[in-house]
Amino acid sequence: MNSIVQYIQSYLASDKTPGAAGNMFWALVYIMLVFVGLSVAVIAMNWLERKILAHMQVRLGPMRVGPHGLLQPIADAIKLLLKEDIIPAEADGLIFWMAPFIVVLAAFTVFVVVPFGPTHAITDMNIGILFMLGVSSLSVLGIVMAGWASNSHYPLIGALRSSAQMVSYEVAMGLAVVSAILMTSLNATGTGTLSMIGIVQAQQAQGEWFIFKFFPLGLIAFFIFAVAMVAETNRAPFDLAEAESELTAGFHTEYSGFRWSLFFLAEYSAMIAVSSIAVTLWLGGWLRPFPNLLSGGIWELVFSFFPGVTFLFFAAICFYNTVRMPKHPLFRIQTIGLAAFGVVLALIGLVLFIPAVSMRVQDIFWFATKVAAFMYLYIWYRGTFPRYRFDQLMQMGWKVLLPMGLGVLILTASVALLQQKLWHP
Amino acid sequence: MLHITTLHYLVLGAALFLLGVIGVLTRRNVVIVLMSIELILNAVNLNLVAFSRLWGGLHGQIFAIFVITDAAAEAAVGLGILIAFFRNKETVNIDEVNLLKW
Amino acid sequence: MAPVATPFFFYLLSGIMLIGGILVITRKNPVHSALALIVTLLAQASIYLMLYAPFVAGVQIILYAGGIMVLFLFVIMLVSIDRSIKERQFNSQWVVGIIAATALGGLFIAAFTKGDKIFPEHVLPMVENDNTQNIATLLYGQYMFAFEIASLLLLVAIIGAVVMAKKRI
Amino acid sequence: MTESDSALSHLDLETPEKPFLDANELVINMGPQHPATHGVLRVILRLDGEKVLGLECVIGYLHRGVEKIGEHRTYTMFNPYVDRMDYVAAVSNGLGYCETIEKLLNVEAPPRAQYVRVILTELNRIASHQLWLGTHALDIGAITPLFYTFRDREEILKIYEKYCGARLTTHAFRIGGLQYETYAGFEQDVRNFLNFFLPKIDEYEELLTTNRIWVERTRNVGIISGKDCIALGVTGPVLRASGVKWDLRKAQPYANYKNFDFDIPIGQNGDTYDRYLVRVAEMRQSVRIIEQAVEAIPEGPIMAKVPKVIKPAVGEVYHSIEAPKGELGYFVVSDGSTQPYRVRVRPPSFVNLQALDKMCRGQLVADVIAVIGTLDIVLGEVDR
Amino acid sequence: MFLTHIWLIPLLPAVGAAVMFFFGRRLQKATVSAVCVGSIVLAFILACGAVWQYSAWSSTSDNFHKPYQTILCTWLGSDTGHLNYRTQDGSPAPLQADVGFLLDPLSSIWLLFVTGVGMLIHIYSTGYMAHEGGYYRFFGYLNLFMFSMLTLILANNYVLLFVGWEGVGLCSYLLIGFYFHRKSASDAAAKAFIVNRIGDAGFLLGMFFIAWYFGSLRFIEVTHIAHSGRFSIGDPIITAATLLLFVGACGKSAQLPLYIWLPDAMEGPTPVSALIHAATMVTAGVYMVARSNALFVLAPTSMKTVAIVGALTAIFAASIGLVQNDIKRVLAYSTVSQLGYMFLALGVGAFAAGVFHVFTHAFFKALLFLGAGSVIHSMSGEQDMRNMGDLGHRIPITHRTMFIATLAIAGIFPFAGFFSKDAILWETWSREGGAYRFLWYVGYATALMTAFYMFRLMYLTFHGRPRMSHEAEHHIHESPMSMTVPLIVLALCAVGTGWLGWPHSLGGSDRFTKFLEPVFAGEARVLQEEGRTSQLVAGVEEQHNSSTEWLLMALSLAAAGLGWGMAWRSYRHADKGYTEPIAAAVPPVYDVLLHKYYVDEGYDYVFTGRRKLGNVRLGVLGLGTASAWFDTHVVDGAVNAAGWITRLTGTISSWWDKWIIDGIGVNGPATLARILSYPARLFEWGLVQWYALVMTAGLVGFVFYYVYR
Amino acid sequence: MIAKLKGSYGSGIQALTYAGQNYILVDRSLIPDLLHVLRNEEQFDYCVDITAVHYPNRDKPFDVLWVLYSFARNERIRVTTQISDGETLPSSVPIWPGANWLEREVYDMFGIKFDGHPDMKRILLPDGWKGHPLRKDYPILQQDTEWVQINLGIESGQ
Repeated sequence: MNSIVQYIQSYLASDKTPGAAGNMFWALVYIMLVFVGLSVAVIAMNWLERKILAHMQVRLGPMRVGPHGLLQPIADAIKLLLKEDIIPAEADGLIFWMAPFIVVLAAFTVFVVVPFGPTHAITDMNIGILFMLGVSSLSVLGIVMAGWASNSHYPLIGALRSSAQMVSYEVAMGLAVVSAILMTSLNATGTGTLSMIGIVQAQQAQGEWFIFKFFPLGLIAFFIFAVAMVAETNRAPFDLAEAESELTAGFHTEYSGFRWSLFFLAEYSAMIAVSSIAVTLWLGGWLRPFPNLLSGGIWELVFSFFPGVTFLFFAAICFYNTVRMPKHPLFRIQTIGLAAFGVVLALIGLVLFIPAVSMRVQDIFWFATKVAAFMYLYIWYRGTFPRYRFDQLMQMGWKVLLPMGLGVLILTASVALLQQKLWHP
Repeated sequence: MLHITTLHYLVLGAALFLLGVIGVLTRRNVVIVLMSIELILNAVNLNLVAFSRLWGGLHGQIFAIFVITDAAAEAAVGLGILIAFFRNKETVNIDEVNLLKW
Repeated sequence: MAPVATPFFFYLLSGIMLIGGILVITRKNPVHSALALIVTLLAQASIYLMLYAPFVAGVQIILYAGGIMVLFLFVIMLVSIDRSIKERQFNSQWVVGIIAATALGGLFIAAFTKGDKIFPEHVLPMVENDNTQNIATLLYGQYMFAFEIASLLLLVAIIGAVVMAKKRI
Repeated sequence: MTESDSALSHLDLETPEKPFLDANELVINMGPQHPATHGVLRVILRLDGEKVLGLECVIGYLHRGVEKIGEHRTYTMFNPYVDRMDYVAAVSNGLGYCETIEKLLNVEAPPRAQYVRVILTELNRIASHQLWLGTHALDIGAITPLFYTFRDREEILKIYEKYCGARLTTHAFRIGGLQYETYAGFEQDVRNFLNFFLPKIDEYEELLTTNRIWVERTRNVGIISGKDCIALGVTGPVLRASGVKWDLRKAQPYANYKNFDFDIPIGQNGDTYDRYLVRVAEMRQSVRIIEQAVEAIPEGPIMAKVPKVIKPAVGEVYHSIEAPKGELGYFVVSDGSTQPYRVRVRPPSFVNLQALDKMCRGQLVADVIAVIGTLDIVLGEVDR
Repeated sequence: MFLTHIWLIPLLPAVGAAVMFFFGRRLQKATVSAVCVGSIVLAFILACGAVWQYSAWSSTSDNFHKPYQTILCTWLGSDTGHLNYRTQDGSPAPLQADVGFLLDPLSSIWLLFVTGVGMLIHIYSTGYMAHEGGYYRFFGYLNLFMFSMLTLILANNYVLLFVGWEGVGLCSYLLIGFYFHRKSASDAAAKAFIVNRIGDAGFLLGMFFIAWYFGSLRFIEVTHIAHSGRFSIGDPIITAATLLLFVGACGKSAQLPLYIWLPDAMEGPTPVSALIHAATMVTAGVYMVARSNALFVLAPTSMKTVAIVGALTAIFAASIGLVQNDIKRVLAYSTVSQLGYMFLALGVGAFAAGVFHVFTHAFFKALLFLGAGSVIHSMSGEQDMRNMGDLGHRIPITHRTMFIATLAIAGIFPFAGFFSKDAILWETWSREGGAYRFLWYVGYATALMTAFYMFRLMYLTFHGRPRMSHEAEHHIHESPMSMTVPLIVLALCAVGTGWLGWPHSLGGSDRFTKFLEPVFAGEARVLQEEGRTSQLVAGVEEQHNSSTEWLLMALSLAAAGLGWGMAWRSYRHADKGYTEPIAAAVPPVYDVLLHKYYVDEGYDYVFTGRRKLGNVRLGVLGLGTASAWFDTHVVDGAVNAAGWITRLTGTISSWWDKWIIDGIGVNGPATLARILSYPARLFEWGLVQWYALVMTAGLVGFVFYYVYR
Repeated sequence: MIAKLKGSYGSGIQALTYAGQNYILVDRSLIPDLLHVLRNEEQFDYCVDITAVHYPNRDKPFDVLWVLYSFARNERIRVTTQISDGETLPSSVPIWPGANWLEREVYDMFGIKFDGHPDMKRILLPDGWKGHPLRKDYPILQQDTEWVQINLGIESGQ
């Protein structure tokens, strides 16, 4: 018994991720945490997307289920789970059944190496970024399988389109990633790293986020990645595989109920995954703003207040809206619910003010904040942009982003080389 | 349990190799024949990496990477031929590949 | 990440690989074959990890599972496979083929039993953390020429594939 | 003969290239039920991969025999029917019909009625263009403009509702003038709308005009030259976007359009983008006209002296107006009875739709949707 | 600062070119001009700074007269020596080619005039090309050319020099073919490219010889080894190497017999002709030979070859130039002729004099071309001198500046050409005790011809009666400022640059030769040794026999005057349908000259085979015809014969089958035949997998052999 | 213009005016020539409409009319001709491509055929429909019950 407790505690003393420390227990706990957190994030994202998009389009969005539609995603989830799971008669049953799981698996496995903090990752691989790119590219398989197994024209065309799109944009994406990896090697030993944690630490050591490195090279690489990642996740304005006026819903046209919701889950977690890569590679991962410039005890303290303040801010919004609720018996339950939600948020915020908690959670907070910014961008794109045509999309990938990526890679390499050879021989 | 030695990997590689050989020799579907060739290449890769582990060098892994590169090239060209073939013959049976030119 | 429970994982993975391999060569539907092959490849990637070759494992996943097999699936979908599924799956000489393969297998076993002694008992320790760097150093140093030739090969393959697959150039 | 041949030679579409080895020329049906065909239009596409080799429109799914009905109703009774043709621009249809019959009767509506007619018709033009803009943008994938335009169109419909009780099929005009006097505050409502609406046009333009993706999706898509437009009888904004400065309001002024000062916006390339720009500019011009009309609206009677039973003398009249979609013409034959002997409607959408084949050849499938959207057809009017 | 960052000088135009190629299409013309011209102006400033610093640096006692070398990195081969080869003495040497830059007096001179003249021509081009399409493309190519040229002259080894060498060749090709929609232009571009390739092959071979023989390709090391005295004079390997290098120089600098591309290169825009085909690129050959002077002095045979080829080229081209009618072609032949002069100087060992002529020639020839461009500009594209005349007062600036240049090239005192040309002639006369004196006569005759055709050009263009059509006459106008200002600057240079080499005999100090002394010091020593060994009167040039030199000067002045006079007499009043004096005197000679000695036609007959000689095609195409003939007659004959034999056998076997087999057996023979044919069938079954099965069987056998060996 | 046309075609042309609108009544035999002349010489380059009117009691029961417009002159003209049942007219598609659907509609509604039309078939009504609805002898409540039963599988569409 004692030894089990010791085993559990042994990790807490170490300064590693559970995977690196080889601690199975904590690894499992982290996996559960990530899985649950991700599901919650997807649900929240679903609600946020509807609300934000609606407000962009001068309407209200869901308002009925729960206060301000807060329970809408849960209601939707229940509806989807209870729906009949239709497998078309002519479909290839096994593959049709498997395809959504592969997509979900690929989207979730990626999070094994995502570093939410220096120790807050399931594990740290020395080929971390390679692993992420590789595993996320496996979701193409699921899409192709789904499209093919439906045995129908629209899904097949949709699958071919979206997989062609993903494969083509992967190239530009890879080039952008390589140019960021190159930047990690700018240290005394001249050796870079592929490890996700190592990349963030390199940014810490060099004292700047890679987006500002070799201005504007880092920015351009980031831009390429940011475009490619939207295309990679089949989101607007590159969503023509799914919502082109002529293709109904693309590869998941024939899916319904639970299996459809798996695709939905996979799409949103893939969005979070690629955003995490972008944050890790260019935006300093878990690092808080200006860790080098505004260092010192005071600043540490000030920044450690941020998570709590944010949650209190959300709670305040809840309370404000509670007050604004119509005073009518029909709305009583909703008013109470909103107030309760606000209280929960406020409590979380208060807990976050405890120094021990806030110090441990701060990294995750900053990481999540940056990812959330990307999520907002995704929604914003959807509200703003018309859709590209397929040939224009391919043209963009192969004729714009790929050459740009190559150019940035070459320039980054030469600048790095020049920096080493000429100014610091 | 037994300690896993290099020989284990080699036996596994040999088994995969034989599966690939059987596939190449017996199947009629060109696509599956091409996939069997991939199996053979992978068996070889397994051996290379196992030997690389055995001798402690990295040359075996490098060879494996080159083999993967070649596999990519082979797959691309092979499937290109397959598409051209299918377009002309409307079939993917290897028995029908009996002309040098069409 | 030192490998844990090596024998267990080895037998598990090799079992998956062998079953996958058998499925590849026996399935009627090429899509199923391709999926079995993907499973095999992924299991093999894990075996690479056990052999301290993480970079090769990564390349295996990205290139094989993510690239080549997608290409395969694409092509399978482009060529209609309905006809070939209904036809005879094995050619006329399949008995001879299996006999030849079995003979080869027997000889392999003979070779292994005869040559068992030539392998050193203790494998050399490897440092995993430098793997990618070391491979890079070798690849861009000693194997530079081969690397360039490989890139040329890929270029030629691309052009060839495009020329063959395109309807009109 | 030879000269007319040369005038048409540019329309003889080159025979499609012969496919190589395999004849994989694909024929697919778009419609009659499809999200992007604006109703029940069925388009049979002949494709080579994604390239359109040619297409054929199949119409008539909404045919209600309006012209036949007209022969069995009195002149007055037929008036509401015309609203049902182009149901998004019902007021324009009514104006055309009333003016035709007035011409047949040789009466003229009093000035106050003329002014109100112009205000309502131009409001209707704005509403029609708004609806077009929203759905066109939705076809191309921009979902937000749809909500914006519907929000603003609502204001116009409110004015209609207040004026005559109906929002869409208004039946606002009568032969010889108007039935209703304007309600109190009508002018103020219109002015309020104009003040509200002008910045909204800028808002639409901000969303689309310089949007790179929008420009890429629409520029050089569905190009048609002015010469082809004239040869095919295409009118309205499509013709003007191809560079022909022709607008019936200026060319052969009807109602009292000659009293107003406005410009005819034209485009250069005749592509989808130009048509978008032209329509947006037309909205601004409409605002200009309404501003002048509201300021100058006179007092006076709203009905001319028209007999209770309308029985025109034997004769025939063709009269056309510039509807939001193009030239809307009515040809009415009277045999001296209370019912028209023959009513012929020359619908702009019907004639414009002929140009679809010309505009789509050589483009991609996704462009067909953009082109159908940019033609601004209403199937109720095409099929009648 | 300037010296350490010398790599910036070629980099600037490269950046300009890169900007043009990637973004040029979208840029405004003004931006294009600003970027391209700006980069060259910056390069010129940097070049001036570098040379100024170098002169300070090399006069310090530590580095006295040393070349300045800076090596950035090694781009071919590496320090670990993957690309090893064995030198002639059997020791392994790494093949190293660095990105390294070398600055010494020789490259300084080139650096200065290349950037200077280049800058002026860039400015000129902004005016000249203002209304042409492909503006950004033109400037991109020009900048790329500047980059290549600067790489060429700043390279510290032969390989990098070769990179620049090929780069300028490429740019020359691109710029000649600038109007690529014109067939003649693209043909001319291809011609220039192909002819240059012939020379480059020689250059490459020569480079290999040097690498093999000296074990290094760096100039400093090669020169050092050559000076070390390890090699005897007339060493056959060095002779071969230098001859091969000279073949390369012939191609690039348009010497006999590879000169044919240069006149055709006039199809390019005129600023290009001025920059590339007159002032800079064509002197690359001269630069290379001068740079290899340490090798050349070890090979007297090569020196003689250089001198003779140079002299022949000079008179040959000059004689063609006498009768050409296209204003740019006259200048082109004049360029070839002047390049011949330079090689003559190099060949007789007067390296400094040759380089001096390169220097002065760059200015006045660039001026002439730009003037010609201005004339063409004002004539709205007309190039034929027969349709000009009386332009003198209509475009006065062009006229005056061109007149100065003409005086310079004709060798009138005190213009630049006089000094450089006289230096060459004097050295030819006096070197090695007059061993080359016969070439002096050639050079002298050339000087006479030069004066004649240049003044012929002047009179036909600017004087006489107007011969152009009326509307053309109406349009004549002076060029814009951006074109005339460079003309004026160049005119000043055409007057002044000669004074740098004011000879001792006229009381000057010949600073130019002194400046170059460090480069050619070794050369002088070897020559002296050679002179001693060959028992000739050593040190003739030391004595400076002033009276002889004055006499020679007077003679050449007289020749120039004579040429002027003749031109004045013949063309002063040239009106429509004027007669050429040569045509009037000896029509056959005129004919031959007008057709450029039929050399192009000859090449077409002999090498390319585009024209048939009687019934036979020679050259490359001839080879094709011949092999086609061989194929139809010999190979197909053999095939047909085999077919005939097969048919014969078939007939026999069918006869056998019919009469013997069927006659003897009934069922047996058929079975027998099938059994007998089975082994053969095994190899051509048609089933792909059968082949794989055979391979597997082979593998089984292979493993079996190794297991149970 | 009318005078000129009358000069060249004589009595076949009658110029009429009603309610300020000009139209000409033309003999059937002059139609092919006249349309060419109007398009090529008089610059009526825009064919606004083609339609017909049925007068069942007349000798030649159909009026067919072309409404033309000239951009150069900003002028409209109507050309009317009378034909009997079963008589055909030359197609004006070679003159105005835009006449294509208009002529098809006239055929659909009146049963008047146009010679040389590239694709003479029904346009608004389904292909197998019987009868031409805008003729006066086609009652307003009539429908092709047979067609409806075969194609829609219902008894009646009304």
